Amino acid sequence: MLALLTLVSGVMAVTTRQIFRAAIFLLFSLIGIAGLFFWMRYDFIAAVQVVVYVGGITVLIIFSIFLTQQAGELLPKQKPARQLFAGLAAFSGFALTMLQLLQHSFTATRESSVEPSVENIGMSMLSVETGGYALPFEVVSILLLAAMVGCIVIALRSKPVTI
Amino acid sequence: MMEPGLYHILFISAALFFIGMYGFFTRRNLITMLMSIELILNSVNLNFIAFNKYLWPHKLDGVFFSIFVIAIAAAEAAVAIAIIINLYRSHQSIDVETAEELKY
Amino acid sequence: MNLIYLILLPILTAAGILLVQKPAQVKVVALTGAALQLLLAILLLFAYRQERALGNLAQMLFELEYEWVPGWNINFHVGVDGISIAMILLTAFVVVAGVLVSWNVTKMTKEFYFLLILLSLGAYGFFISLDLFILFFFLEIAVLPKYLLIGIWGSGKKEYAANKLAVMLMGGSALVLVGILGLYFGGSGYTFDLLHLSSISIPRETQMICFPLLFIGFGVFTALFPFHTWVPDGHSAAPTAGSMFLAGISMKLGGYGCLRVATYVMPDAAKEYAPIVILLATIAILYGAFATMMQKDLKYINAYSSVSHCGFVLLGIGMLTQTAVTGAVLQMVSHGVMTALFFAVIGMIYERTHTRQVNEMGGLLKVMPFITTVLMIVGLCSLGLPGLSGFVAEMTVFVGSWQNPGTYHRVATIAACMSIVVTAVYILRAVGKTSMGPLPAAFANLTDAKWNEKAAAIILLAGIFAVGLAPGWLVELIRPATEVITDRLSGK
Amino acid sequence: MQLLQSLPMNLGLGWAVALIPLLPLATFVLLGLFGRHHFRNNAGVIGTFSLFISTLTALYIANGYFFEYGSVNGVYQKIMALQITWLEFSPGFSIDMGILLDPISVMMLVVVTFVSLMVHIYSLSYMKGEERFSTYYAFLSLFTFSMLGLVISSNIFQLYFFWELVGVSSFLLIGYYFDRPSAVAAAKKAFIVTRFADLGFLIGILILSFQAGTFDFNELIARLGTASNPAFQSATAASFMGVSALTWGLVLVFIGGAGKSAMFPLHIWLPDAMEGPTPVSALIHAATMVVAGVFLVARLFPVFSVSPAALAIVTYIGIISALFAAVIACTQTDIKRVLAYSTMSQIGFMMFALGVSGNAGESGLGFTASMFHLFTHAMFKALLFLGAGSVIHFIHSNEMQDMGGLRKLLPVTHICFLLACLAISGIPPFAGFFSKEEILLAAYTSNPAVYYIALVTSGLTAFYMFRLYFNIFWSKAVPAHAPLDHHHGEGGFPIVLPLVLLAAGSVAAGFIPFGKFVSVNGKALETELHLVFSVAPVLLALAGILLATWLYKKQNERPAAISASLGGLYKAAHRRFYIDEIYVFITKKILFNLVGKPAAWFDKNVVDGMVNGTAEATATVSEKIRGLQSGKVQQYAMFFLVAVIFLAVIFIYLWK
Amino acid sequence: MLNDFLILMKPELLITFIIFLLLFIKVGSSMKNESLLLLIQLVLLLNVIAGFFLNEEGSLFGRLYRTNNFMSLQKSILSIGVYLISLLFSNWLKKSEHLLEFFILLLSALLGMFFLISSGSFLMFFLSLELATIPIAAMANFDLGKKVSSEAAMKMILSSAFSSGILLFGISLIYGATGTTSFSEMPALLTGSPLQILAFVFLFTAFAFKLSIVPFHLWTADVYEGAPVAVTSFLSVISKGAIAFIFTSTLYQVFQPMQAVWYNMVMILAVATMVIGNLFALRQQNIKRFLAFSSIAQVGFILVGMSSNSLPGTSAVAYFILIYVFSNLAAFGVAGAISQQTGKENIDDYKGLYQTNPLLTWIMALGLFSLAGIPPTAGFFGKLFLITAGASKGNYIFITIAALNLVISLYYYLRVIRAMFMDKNETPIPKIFLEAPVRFGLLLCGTGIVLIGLLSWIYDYIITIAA
Repeated sequence: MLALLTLVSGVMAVTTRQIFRAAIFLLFSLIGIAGLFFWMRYDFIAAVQVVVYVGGITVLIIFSIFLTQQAGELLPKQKPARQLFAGLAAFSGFALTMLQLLQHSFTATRESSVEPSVENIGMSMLSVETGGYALPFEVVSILLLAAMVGCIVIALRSKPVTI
Repeated sequence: MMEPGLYHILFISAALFFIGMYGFFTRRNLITMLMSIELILNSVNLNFIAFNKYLWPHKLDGVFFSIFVIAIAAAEAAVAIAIIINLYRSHQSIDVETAEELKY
Repeated sequence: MNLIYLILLPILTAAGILLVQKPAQVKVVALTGAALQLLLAILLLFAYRQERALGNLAQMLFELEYEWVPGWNINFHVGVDGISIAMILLTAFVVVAGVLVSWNVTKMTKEFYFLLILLSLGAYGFFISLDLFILFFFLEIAVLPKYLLIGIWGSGKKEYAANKLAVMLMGGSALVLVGILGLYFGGSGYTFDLLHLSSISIPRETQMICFPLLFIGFGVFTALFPFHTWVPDGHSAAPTAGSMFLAGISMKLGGYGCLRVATYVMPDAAKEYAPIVILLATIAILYGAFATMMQKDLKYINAYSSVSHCGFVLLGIGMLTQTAVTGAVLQMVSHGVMTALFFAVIGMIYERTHTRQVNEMGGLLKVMPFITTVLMIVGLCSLGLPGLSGFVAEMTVFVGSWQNPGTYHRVATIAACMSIVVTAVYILRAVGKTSMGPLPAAFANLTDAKWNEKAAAIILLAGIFAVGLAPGWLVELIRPATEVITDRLSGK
Repeated sequence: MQLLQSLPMNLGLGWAVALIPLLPLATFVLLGLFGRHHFRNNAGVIGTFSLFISTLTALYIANGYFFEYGSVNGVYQKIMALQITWLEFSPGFSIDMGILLDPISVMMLVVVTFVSLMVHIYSLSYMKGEERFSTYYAFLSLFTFSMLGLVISSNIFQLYFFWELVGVSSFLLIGYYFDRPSAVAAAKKAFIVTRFADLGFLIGILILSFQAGTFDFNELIARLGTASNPAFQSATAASFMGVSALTWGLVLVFIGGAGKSAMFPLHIWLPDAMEGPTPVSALIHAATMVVAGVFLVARLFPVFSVSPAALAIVTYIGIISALFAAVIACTQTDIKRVLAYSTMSQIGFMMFALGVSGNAGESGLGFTASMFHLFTHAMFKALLFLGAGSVIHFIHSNEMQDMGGLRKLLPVTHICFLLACLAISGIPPFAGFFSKEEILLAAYTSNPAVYYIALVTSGLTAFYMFRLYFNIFWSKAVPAHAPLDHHHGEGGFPIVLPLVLLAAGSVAAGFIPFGKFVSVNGKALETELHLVFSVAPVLLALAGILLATWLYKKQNERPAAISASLGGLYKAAHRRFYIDEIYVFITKKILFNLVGKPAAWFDKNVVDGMVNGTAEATATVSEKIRGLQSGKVQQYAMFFLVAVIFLAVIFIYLWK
Repeated sequence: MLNDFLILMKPELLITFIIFLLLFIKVGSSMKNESLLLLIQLVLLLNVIAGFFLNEEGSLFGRLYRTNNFMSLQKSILSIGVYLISLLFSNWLKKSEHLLEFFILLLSALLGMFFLISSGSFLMFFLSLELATIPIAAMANFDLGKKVSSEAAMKMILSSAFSSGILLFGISLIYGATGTTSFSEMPALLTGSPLQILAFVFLFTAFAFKLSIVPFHLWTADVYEGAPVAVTSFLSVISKGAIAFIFTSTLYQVFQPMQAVWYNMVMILAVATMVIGNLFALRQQNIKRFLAFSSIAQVGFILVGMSSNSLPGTSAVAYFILIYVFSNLAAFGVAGAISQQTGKENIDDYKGLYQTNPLLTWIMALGLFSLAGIPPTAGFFGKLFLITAGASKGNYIFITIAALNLVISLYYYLRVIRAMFMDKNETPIPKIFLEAPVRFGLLLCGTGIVLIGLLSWIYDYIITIAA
């Protein structure tokens, strides 16, 4: 069910001609994925997914849609040839990938599993030892900082367009 | 409905990945293209989690990967939207085909 | 005698040119530098002879070897034998003459002379290199200045010609590069050292692959048919000194490379490919000659005739006999001096008449006896008149070629001999049309050569006569070196 | 030779002989470099003087050689008087600059220096006032130097060396009037035609020297002229197209000689060469250079004599040229051209005389005769040309119809010319008679067919010579426009003296017992006159003279009538049997249009086209694929994905 | 521990420090652009100098971060490039309203690249790659008034996000197939199974995208043309260098077991890259676009050297990048100076430049000659070593194609040379006033171009520490 929800909303998100609806479908699709995470018992990830995506990115997108477009306006249609080729390319890519995935016999580890609890995640996130992720954490924070600076410069410009 | 296994999840993620691709190829609105990208990134997340759960549960590599992907996706989306808005200001449109001055 | 001077001197000259400001000073610096080069070359000749007279039988004299890039086993390894010295002398002569002839250049004088000297640097470096890498390095150094010389100071279709020249020559050197790398990796030595490569036996497959690459690569420089088309355009568009350098020195780089690198290092392949080399050389000789016959522009005439004459170089190399190879080297020297002078004279005429079309000229002997006399001497040299260098070289090639008793070789030799007739036809036509016949009224007030032109002509004439009248010293110089090459060919 | 090399005088002799050519060389250098500015007026004197010393030296050497040391036990030796290695190809295989003294070279030394001296003297007056007077003498000296170098060559390549120099000096002298297009054309033609022949010579040299393993004449002859020598055997064994290498070599060498000696069909340059100043024609194109071919064959005669095929070719080419030229000479109206054809004809005589000769004793008569004829011919032909020169000088025209009745105005010239005509016609006791008799005798004994043709030719010779003579000196009255100033007429002493001296030579030279000095093997060859044998040729000659007298002594209609009756033949002969046209056809149509133009076209379009085509193709491709860079970011992404799939498929399935 | 941390991560820490310094300045004071720029230049210079000292080998954070002398050198090369950029574009930077932000972003990207070079797992790799990309995309938009600038930024962010998707998908597959993301554990687990190949292709193409290898290069030219010159040069030189470094080490170390696959892939793509890059460069008019395609072609040559899979290969790549930094920055520096003052960016506008601006012309010529591989400029050596390294596999056809492509590339470099030196122009670009830092930067580039090749110890040094 969740899978179906995810996929169908995904398809709708990329095909619907109303941009606002596309955003909503995207939202559903993302929620579907969060549901899958839940279902796989990765609660924390699911929570992050909901918070960041649903609460952050989708809202951002919707805001920007409001900023740049009148809601309800139909999106321009792409050329059918382009649609056809895009579909073909995507489908053949999909077929190829699935073929390889299905042919591949995955081997699972026999070691005992680690509970993906919030505590575990939090501990390793800030650990500097082997298996710790303090450094990536720092990197990401710098990245977010840089992104912020960039956004501020770009989006908050005051000069009018000259060219 | 039978118990979904690894391959089912992989099917979903691969499908989502290429749906995102299709969207990226065909949508002319920059924001919807960005949305397609989000789909792609999500499918990757799904992959990581699935692999982590079904194959390599002894470490949390996949989990962390997806956490960071989400973070990156946010940063990327933020910058992209800033750029798009800026583009909108200069071009008065966010149709990708209005911004094709640079070519050949 | 330290060979570094040969490299240092042009560098210092070039630096000097860059430092001074006024065109007059530039000229003086350049001339001094060039004269010193000539002096140095002559000193080198004597030092070499003395060393040999003292019984130093090493293959290369005055060797120097410094490590340059140990990572690739690249060494700055230089040394000279008779062939190199002959080439160095040739270069020195042409450089002095080139500097003198360009005395009237007013546009960007400084840059002009800078490039000229840079070219000479490339040539000297090339001729003394015993390491394929630095050989290649200098080879390429000698290409680009030509492009600029033609493009900036040239005339006619200069941009087209400059492009064509640069691209074709660089194409040639690209092949050379691949060939050299093939030798490096396939020669079972991981070395660029020429002497080392020539002392080991290189696997046959490597030879079969690398020889064509190197031979064609160098062949482009020396107008190997059908890669000669840069020659006419390049020469005709170049400024006088540019043409002189191009034909006098640059084309010799190729011949030298074909001999020293391709043939010497890879004797098996040289033998295997000899028929093809001979075929192409013969075609070049005859075809160049016939094509010359139809040209109307003096520079084109000399350019195509250069194709023909350089064919002799390749023919001599392809014949693989000692005499023929000696002849090839002689022909390089001879053609170098001769063609440089030819271009110098053409330049002088052009400066006065402002045309190079033979049909528009006539009777110039009356107004400029000196220039036309030199033209005539050069023409005669070109058609192989005894007493002038061309004769010595061509005859040596012929005699040497004939020593190769295969029927195929014989036929090729005879065909090559036939060019002496065609050469006579076009040379006499050119000389006859320009200097003889009635003098057009427009040219009645032209003046004869000035001091710098006379000096340039006399220097080169001295070279022509020195080889033509007394070839002994030159042959004595060259032969031991070619012997080494042919000994390797015959497996001794 | 061995003996003489041990003599202490040998070295001195060598340099003494060397002085003969070197003096003119020095003159050339001096006049060539400084003549224009410093010796404008006295160039002639300098040149003449230096040549005078050369001539004296030559005579001294000849005297010494023939009468003192040359003969050892009745055999004239080949003396290698000097040998300097000039260009060494490989050890023992070198071009040497040497001096080889033997009867023919000594004889040639005398002939060349003497005739050249005469011409030098003659030119003092004849060329006076020319703007490029000093240049003229410089060239003349250059020529003399080259010719002398040629005859004393000890080495076949040395001979080739001077051979080419001779060609160039000839070119320079023919083109002396460089502002006259016809002169330039003639000079070029002379050079190119002989150059073409030299190609044969060069290849011949390559063949012979390769087979013999040497360039040295003595060695070469010893190796290839002896049947037992391995070199000879390999040279005859090796064959190409069924002909032995030796014969090929000889024939090719002969082609070289034929070119320089204007043998059929390489003669076409000679008539045109008359564009040069007349004294030059006398020297180069009558007396000396043109016999170089004969000299060459004579020099290599021992080798020629072992190849019957080569000798046969020499014979037939010689006789054909003799007859052919004689016929043409009958119809020409330019007096110098008549003389030119006559020269060709006479050289034909010398050639076939060599061809019919054998290698020893009596059979070597042809050789001696040929050389003898060369010697006498030099005298009277030079005389004829110089005479013609003074006529032309007087009349300022070369054409017969402008002349006539000049015997009164130019008495000395007239007498000398007449003597020369008699000599060339073979009327006893003039020089030509003796030499020609010997030739005919040699032909008669070996090849009757040749003999008869030769006989006819000698009759024709007499006819056309007297046709010339009468047309100049009798025929019409004095031409109206001729300058009647007697003082101008004969020119000065410098003109008269050579005429008289040469006339004396033409009269007396026949009495030299030539066979004693010059023979094929160095031994004296007794020649005697067979009076009975002489009757036929002399009678024929007289008949020719009479016919000419009848036709041309007084101006009348008969010649025209006869030429009209001969119709096509006359016209063909007058047009020199269209040989020139054939050449023009071959060179212009075939060489230029069928080879040169296509070559140039090929170069411009195909080879160059390939290069430009590559450039253009690159540009076109680059233009064509610009659509790849469409500016559409979605398309970029699609390319991306397609490339990914593509690569994946390749590397997963195809390329393992 | 802390000591280790400070020394091993010295380059990164320095950059972070500078970033924070700039942030504080931004927040706390209002310095003028001139003095600020001077300060930045000084700090960057110090950074360059510091890069040559106290380099040690080791790893941190459970092998997520590793470093050694060679990596330090690579970082130094990038630092040099950044310092040169700060000099060369002084003219433009001074007038920029967002000088500080520019440098914050620039240095963040640089920091990303440092981490990229030092990354020890795919996670770090991915994160630092993004850190090295996203700020540049933002910077591409810094010509705020220009339409093309935002278009370029848009193309860059979208394409790179797309390629990130592909990269991530590839990583996820590899992770699925091997169970690890760590570089050190990976090689033992690679078997070359089809799925791994597929994953590798995904990964590889993401690299190819960043390195603008044909056919993943399509964004390059557009972005280069649209972005401000300073950004373009950063993108084309520094970013490319960093990616080339990590690409090489990834291929050589992580994917060593799949050598056969990637050799062929590299070969095909090298040929395609050289050919297509050259063909497009042939017909460009805009100098930035021209340089974009030329740099694509250069990447083809880098791939040639990379294909050797040997120590000479790595060192040749590093050496080439060093040279490339100088050569390409020289060209961009000149182009930037001209574009800044006159707005002219077309090659035709450069006609007759030599008459008015000899210094600029010579520097440009040196840069182009070096790019074309003409001796005695350093580019000659760089190219030659790359090709030599590539030739070690004995694949003559491949090497011949590479060598011939050198010729084609020469052809279009000569076009610019021709325009500057030979063509006449009624209205040539007027004499351009160069600020002292620009002049200094250009001279530095010129000197580097001449000396790096001739001083053979540089290459030796590289090869020793790469070992």
